Amino acid sequence: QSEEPEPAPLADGIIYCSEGNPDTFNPQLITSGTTVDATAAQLYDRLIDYDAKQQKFVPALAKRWETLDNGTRYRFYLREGVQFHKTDYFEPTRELTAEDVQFSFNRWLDETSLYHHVGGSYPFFSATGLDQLINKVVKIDEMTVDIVLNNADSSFLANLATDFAIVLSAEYAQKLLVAERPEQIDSLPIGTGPYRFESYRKDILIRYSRHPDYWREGPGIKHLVYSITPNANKRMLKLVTGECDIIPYPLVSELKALNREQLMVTNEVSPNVSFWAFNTQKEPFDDPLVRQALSHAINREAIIQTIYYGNAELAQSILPPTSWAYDDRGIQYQYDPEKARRLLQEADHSSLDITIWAMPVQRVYNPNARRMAELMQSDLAQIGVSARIVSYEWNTFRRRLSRGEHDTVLIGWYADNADPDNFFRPLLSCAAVATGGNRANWCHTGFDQLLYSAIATTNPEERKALYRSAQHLLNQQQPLLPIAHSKRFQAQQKSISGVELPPYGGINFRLATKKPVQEQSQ
Amino acid sequence: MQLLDIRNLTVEMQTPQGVVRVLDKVNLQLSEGEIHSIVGESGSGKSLLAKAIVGFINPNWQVTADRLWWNGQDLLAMTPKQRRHITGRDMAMIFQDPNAYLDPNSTVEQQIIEAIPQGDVRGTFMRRRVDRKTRVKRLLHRVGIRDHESIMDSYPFELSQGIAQKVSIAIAIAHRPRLLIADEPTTAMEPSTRLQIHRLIARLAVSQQMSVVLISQDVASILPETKRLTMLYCGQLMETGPANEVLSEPAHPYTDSMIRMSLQTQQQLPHKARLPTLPGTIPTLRHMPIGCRLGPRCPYAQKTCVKAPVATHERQRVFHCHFPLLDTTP
Amino acid sequence: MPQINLYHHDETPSPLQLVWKSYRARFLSMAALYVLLAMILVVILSPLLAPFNTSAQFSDAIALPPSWVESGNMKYLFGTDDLGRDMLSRLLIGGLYSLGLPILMVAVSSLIGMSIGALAGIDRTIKYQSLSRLFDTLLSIPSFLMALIIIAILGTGFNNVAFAITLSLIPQFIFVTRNAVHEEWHKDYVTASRLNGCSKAYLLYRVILPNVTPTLVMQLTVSLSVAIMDIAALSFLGLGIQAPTPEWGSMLARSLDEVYLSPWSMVLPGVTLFITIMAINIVGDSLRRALKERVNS
Amino acid sequence: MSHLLEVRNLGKTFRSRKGWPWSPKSVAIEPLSFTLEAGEILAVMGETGSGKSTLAQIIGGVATASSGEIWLNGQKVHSKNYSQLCNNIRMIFQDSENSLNAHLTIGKQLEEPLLFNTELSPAERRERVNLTLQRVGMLREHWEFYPHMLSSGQKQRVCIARAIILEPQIVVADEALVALDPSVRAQIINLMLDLQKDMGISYILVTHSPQIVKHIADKILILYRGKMIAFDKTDIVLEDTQQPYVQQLLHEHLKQNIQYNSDRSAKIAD
Amino acid sequence: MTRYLVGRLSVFIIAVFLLTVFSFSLNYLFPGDPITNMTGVRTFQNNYSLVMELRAGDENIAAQYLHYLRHLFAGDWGLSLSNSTPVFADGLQHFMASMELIILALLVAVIFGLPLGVFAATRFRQRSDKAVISLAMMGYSIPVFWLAQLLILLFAIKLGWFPITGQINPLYGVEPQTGSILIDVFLSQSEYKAEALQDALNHIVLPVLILAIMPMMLLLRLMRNATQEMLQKPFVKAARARGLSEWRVLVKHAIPNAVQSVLQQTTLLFSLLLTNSIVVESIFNWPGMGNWLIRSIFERDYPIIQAAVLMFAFVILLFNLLVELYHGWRFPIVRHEQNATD
Ligand SMILES: Nc1ncnc2c1ncn2[C@@H]1O[C@H](COP(=O)(O)OP(=O)(O)OP(=O)(O)O)[C@@H](O)[C@H]1O
Ligand SMILES: Nc1ncnc2c1ncn2[C@@H]1O[C@H](COP(=O)(O)OP(=O)(O)OP(=O)(O)O)[C@@H](O)[C@H]1O
Ligand SMILES: [Mg+2]
Ligand SMILES: [Mg+2]
Repeated sequence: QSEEPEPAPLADGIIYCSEGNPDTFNPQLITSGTTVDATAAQLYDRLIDYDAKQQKFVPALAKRWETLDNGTRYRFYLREGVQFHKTDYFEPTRELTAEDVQFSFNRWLDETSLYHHVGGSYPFFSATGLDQLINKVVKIDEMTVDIVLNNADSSFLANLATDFAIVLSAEYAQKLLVAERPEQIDSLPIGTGPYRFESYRKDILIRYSRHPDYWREGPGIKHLVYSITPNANKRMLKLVTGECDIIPYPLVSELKALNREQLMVTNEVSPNVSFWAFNTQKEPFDDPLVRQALSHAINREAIIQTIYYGNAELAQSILPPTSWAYDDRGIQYQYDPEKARRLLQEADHSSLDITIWAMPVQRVYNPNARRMAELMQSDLAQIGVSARIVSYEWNTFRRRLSRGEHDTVLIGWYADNADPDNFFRPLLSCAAVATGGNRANWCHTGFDQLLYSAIATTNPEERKALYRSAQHLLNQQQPLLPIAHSKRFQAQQKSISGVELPPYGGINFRLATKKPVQEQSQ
Repeated sequence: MQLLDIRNLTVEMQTPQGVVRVLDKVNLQLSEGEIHSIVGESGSGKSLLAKAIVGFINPNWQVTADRLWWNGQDLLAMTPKQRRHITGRDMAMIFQDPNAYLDPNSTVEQQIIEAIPQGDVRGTFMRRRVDRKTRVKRLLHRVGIRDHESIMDSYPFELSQGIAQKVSIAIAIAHRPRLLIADEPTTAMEPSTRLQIHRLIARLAVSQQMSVVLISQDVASILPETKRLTMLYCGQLMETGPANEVLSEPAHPYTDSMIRMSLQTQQQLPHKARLPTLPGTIPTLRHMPIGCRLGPRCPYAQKTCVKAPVATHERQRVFHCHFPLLDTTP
Repeated sequence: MPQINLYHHDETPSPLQLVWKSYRARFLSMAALYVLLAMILVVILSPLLAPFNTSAQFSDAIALPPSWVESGNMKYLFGTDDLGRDMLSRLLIGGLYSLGLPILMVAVSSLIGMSIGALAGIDRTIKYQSLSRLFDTLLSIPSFLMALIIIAILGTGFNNVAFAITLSLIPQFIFVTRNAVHEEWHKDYVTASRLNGCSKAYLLYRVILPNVTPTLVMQLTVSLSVAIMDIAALSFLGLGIQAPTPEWGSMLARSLDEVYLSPWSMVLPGVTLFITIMAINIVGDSLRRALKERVNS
Repeated sequence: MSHLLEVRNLGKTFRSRKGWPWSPKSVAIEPLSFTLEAGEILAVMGETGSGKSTLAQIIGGVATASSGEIWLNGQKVHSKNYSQLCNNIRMIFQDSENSLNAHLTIGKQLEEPLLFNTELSPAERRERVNLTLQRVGMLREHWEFYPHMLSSGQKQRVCIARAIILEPQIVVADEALVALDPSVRAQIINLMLDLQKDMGISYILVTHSPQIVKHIADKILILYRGKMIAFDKTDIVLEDTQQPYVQQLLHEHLKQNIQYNSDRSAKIAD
Repeated sequence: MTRYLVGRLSVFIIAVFLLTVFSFSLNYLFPGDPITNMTGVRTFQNNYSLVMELRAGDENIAAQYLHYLRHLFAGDWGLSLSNSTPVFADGLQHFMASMELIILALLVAVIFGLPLGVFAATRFRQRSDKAVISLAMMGYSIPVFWLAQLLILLFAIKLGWFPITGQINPLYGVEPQTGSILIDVFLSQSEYKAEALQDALNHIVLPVLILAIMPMMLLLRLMRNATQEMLQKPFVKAARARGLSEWRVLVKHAIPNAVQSVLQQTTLLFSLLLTNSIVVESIFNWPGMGNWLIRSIFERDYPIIQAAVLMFAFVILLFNLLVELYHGWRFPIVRHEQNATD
């Protein structure tokens, strides 16, 4: 049926059916994967990038950098001729300079910065402690910046290469200040990335077009559209009917059953974990015995089979087995309803009424949280715990979650960078309780101690030992039950190429191209 | 030649209780320009007879007749289409409740125009329109409506019963039919309106050279100009003959009691005296007596009445009775 | 009745019996009625009939097709869903929510609506034409929208949904009852009874009620099918009865994710819903037809 | 001595359209007065819309008057006092089809007035109903019948039975004879006359037919657009040649006469 | 007619007035702060006090209502709680999108439903009548969301004829101006207008079809019964007796009168259409009022819920008014009957 050549607008554009609305167009403000997918790699660039294939950091906006003062000062030499986006709401008059870098970092770093309070909080930076780590950002000259740290930190560069450490336009910010519309910086974004912003309609689409003056090799298409499709089934159907070119979190088994030859499904190992977090600041989940009991009650093997269709690995720890700091000590918290019941009795709770909050959206780590909750519901019923499933629209869900309204929640995490620290501090540190990233609201000083010592040293063996004991402690306290490490799937039309799936989250359309089907088959 | 000649018309219908003869061997002759009245109480099959003439009988019912001739042509032998054509051209019918028989959602003008034969108006589009309008006016005048302007634009529900009946007469005579069948056109009307309509029909019969079959329940409400009178009871023909003869010298006991029951003819009855009447009620379809259907109510009935009486011809008159009031011995 | 009839040798059926007689004469009407009654019976007995617990998950029988398919298993007559729960049990128990609950809701709302409607029908204070026109106009807002508003106010959840739909059905009952009673009220036979000095209660229950019964029964069938549709649609949209509860609409909604792997999980609830609604609609339609036949004869 | 029924300045106005408080009122009956004595038949005549039904309805208690009073045997009638009304004034409607409840048996319907206006036991009520049924020429078996099984004449008889079961003094009949067949009409007239003879009932008869009026009415009341333009003994009104309207109403139809050989038919026994 | 018109219009105006009272009271019924529900400005935002003053937040309820009314008619319907966009402007687009769908579905329903109903009536109780009428019964009983799913599987997935979501392929770059996609394509500057129009039509087929089926079946049944009834009426028989052809009798007398009686039941038709449009829009991601309402209920976006309800109710009232006016204008007997009854 697609014999005729497609009309031009369809031939040089790609539709990505994303799973939700972005909260904002500035990834500094949020850790949500949806927002990051929609913005970070498309609109912005970072100082450095991480090349997963070569496993090393590569230059981006900074053409090179050097470490000074025993690792407490980093100097970045900026690339010349980097253009900001030219749109109908902003026309840049200059190229990228050190001022832009300084502004971008000070936005989340410096509380006296005029823009600091515009967006609210900066969860990634506070959870990773980057805002504490960096002392100041110094402009050496027009094209050189220094970042001064309070102490040496082995994860600094890794954090700098994440999707969150992006560079904004200081000139645009200045202009908005004058116009008294500073909040517009996050809704009508200006960056240096391969695509520039065109329009956004909530629940419908985001429209990007190619940045014509991009400083490195740009995309082979003119338009990129995020078609917002929260429903997994609908996303799949749209892929089949050709309304989507690429979809995240496909219903893999369904797609295989459909068996369409113009489609392909790619999968990749991805450092992620899904878990069941207990709100430890609430009765009765403040009692480790209860948490252990509930953990024993869940048949995680069944979950892997029915929810992931076997495309995931049972999680023994919050760290995925691929991580060098992984502690492999056999199966923790075996499915054992008897034991669970016993433990519960020990904790003086023979019957419990709890809520399970289940995400309304699919994520890499959990393709269907609500269904998983249903499974767990019946598991829990066997030990006399009655559970009610709670779900809200995704943004509402997270807002309420960070207010700690939940009893327990099914959620997860995927790593932003290769460092094991990324699994611990954003999720379970005391600092993360404040930013809402700590879904268990679990603050354990001993555990925090371990994490900070692990950060402070650069000796891998030492770090490994520290992380092992952290995992051990976690295992005893059980603020959350790790469930699975899933593969990351993506389904797309075969005509699309060049779409990159960085292992540490996000999606990158920088080199995306679309070829007509016939050409390919020749 | 008779315009309409009906011999032994029988209509049978299927009921859950079996086949019922709703019309039992009815005869009717009608010549050009004649006014013929059919009188009978409810359920006697008067409307059915009228419907049989115009051909609007439920197709599931059995209609048989020795003769059903219109102007020498056999109506029963025709295809429905031919029959409809003849009916539409030569006959017209008006009914008891004129409002129900007028389309509630078209104006009087539209409905009359529809009845005017297409062939009558010629010329250009505009001419035809004007022509039609004048014809409508003329028709309204003819049925005695002077205020044609406002009536033409009215809808049926805006008309009083008398006017509505006049309008339906106007529709009926629009194509100059040779036969007008009036099915109880005045039953539910006030006496003064009834009189008007009666006079109108009589006048039209003369001026348009129409034959008229007038159906009524009551001998009191037949036209004085009536030439012939037919009495029906429960689908059977009781008596037929020249109106003045039948009325002044009824041969059939039923005719006789119908006349006596009508107060109009009972001038000499004392004030508040009991009225003469037939005992009992009209039988329902399901419980028709055999033989002469008047049997159970007839004051003269005897055993022989369980057999249907044969027709007795007496000059112009015909009656079906075993014990006629008229002296038939020659 | 030991008396002998002199004139009529037939029985003396009341008008309602006549309606029933003409209803009974049609095969389709009776078939629909039997289907409906069977459905209701099954729903009432469903806790006994259901072979398994609706939340029991059989990990050895995940997404098993119905038993008539080759790979099916007789143990699970209608197959199992993606979590290994028995479809038959879920459909049966789901009937409690999808058919039983609407019946209950219609019962409650009809009781309330009809009482108010009857009172409004005989009350002479609401006699102004424009006022009643106004009510009629406002009542033309569909019940589904009203249910949505109530849910928006109260939030989702089983009780709220049941309450919302019950409440949203009431106006239709008021409307229909009021009009029917009002219409009858002006008929001569009611006037005659009124002149007999009958009490209002007698007028309402003995005189008017039998005459409006068929209209009300028809409205009951209409409301029932609306209630079933509404609750299923709400659940389908995720605003009604929530997922693990085997309501047919929500079963349908969650089955969409595995249409290709286990098509029966989408077909079965849909077909059940379809048959139920159709049976109710046919019953209502046949009733209307029977009524018309009685009036005509 | 007081009259059986005395109507004083009775008037009725309607709002021409309900719902518009400011809309003009239309007068259905202008204030009129008349009297009726026991055993009399009063005929009310007039063209369509002249207010005959309105008058009948007010006297029958269906509608209330806008002005004026009705006195019965020297007592004032209160329009909503049904028990007073029921025992003295009863009404028969034109449409016998609609004035019977299709869903109740004849017996139940006839029992209704007894139930609410007497203290009879069920057996006594039954007896009374049977008696009344027989009185109007029907059988006790009709107790079990539903209205749809009766002919129109029988229905009208049931209506009359319902009207007389409480042995009232006045029966108001609004065009009760129009829809009947000639033979049935004659039967019903006979029935009404018989009842009057037996029970001394007075009738107020609304009718169009001058023949009936002439035959049975003692007094005639003629309405013209809500005004009473004549009220007197029948023969006086008939002789009155002053008012053309009255003449038109009463006489035009009497002209058309049929010569009828009455000797012959003397054979028919009554 | 004037009296009828005035009567209808005044009823309509009063109904709209009551509607605003209702939607005003919703602000108090919804959880949370009434002023926030009205304006979308949260209590902790710094312009809250200003808004409070503007809306007479601390005066009595009547004053608040008057202010509410003024803002309502000025088109200031507050801001969305979830993304602070003006509700009214947004709502207009959703409104138009819905109307496009609903009106097209209505057209389809009328174009197919009425003639089929007439057809069935002329073949009363014959085989073809029975076939049509059982089909109608089935079409009327099928839950719309299930039907939608089945048709999607058939037409979109199996046959690949139609797309399944949205109004148009977003790559055509048609920005919404009115909300109604066909008009928007027409207004757009795109150089691929023809292709875009075709694509938009392709998108609209399936939702319109699904939305139209139930009303169509309803209309079919109503029309069949009404026509059948009319064919029994004396005036139709009289027309036949006059020798008019069956076709003419049908077209001139039976159908107009049947339409008149069908028009009396349009309330049912609209509520069916609107109810189903909510479901269909959600399934097809059609950016209309229904979709908007459902989403806002999920997000507890009270200003939007209120706006959507207001629009829905207004549409129904307006539809009914228009039908009634047409009814009264085309069929004078309607005016007559309604003036006569009390
Ligand atoms: N459509 C019908 N279905 C069943 N029976 C019918 C039908 N039409 C007429 N009949 C029966 O046929 C008989 C004759 O009916 P018809 O209408 O001719 O009587 P009529 O003399 O015109 O009575 P009326 O004075 O009441 O008009 C009646 O007994 C009637 O019950
Ligand atoms: N309910 C009512 N509302 C308004 N006007 C009414 C009402 N009832 C009667 N009228 C008016 O009162 C007048 C008298 O009506 P009524 O019914 O008494 O006339 P009638 O003499 O019985 O006429 P008919 O001979 O047609 O029965 C008429 O003009 C009528 O329009
Ligand atoms: Mg007749
Ligand atoms: Mg009257």
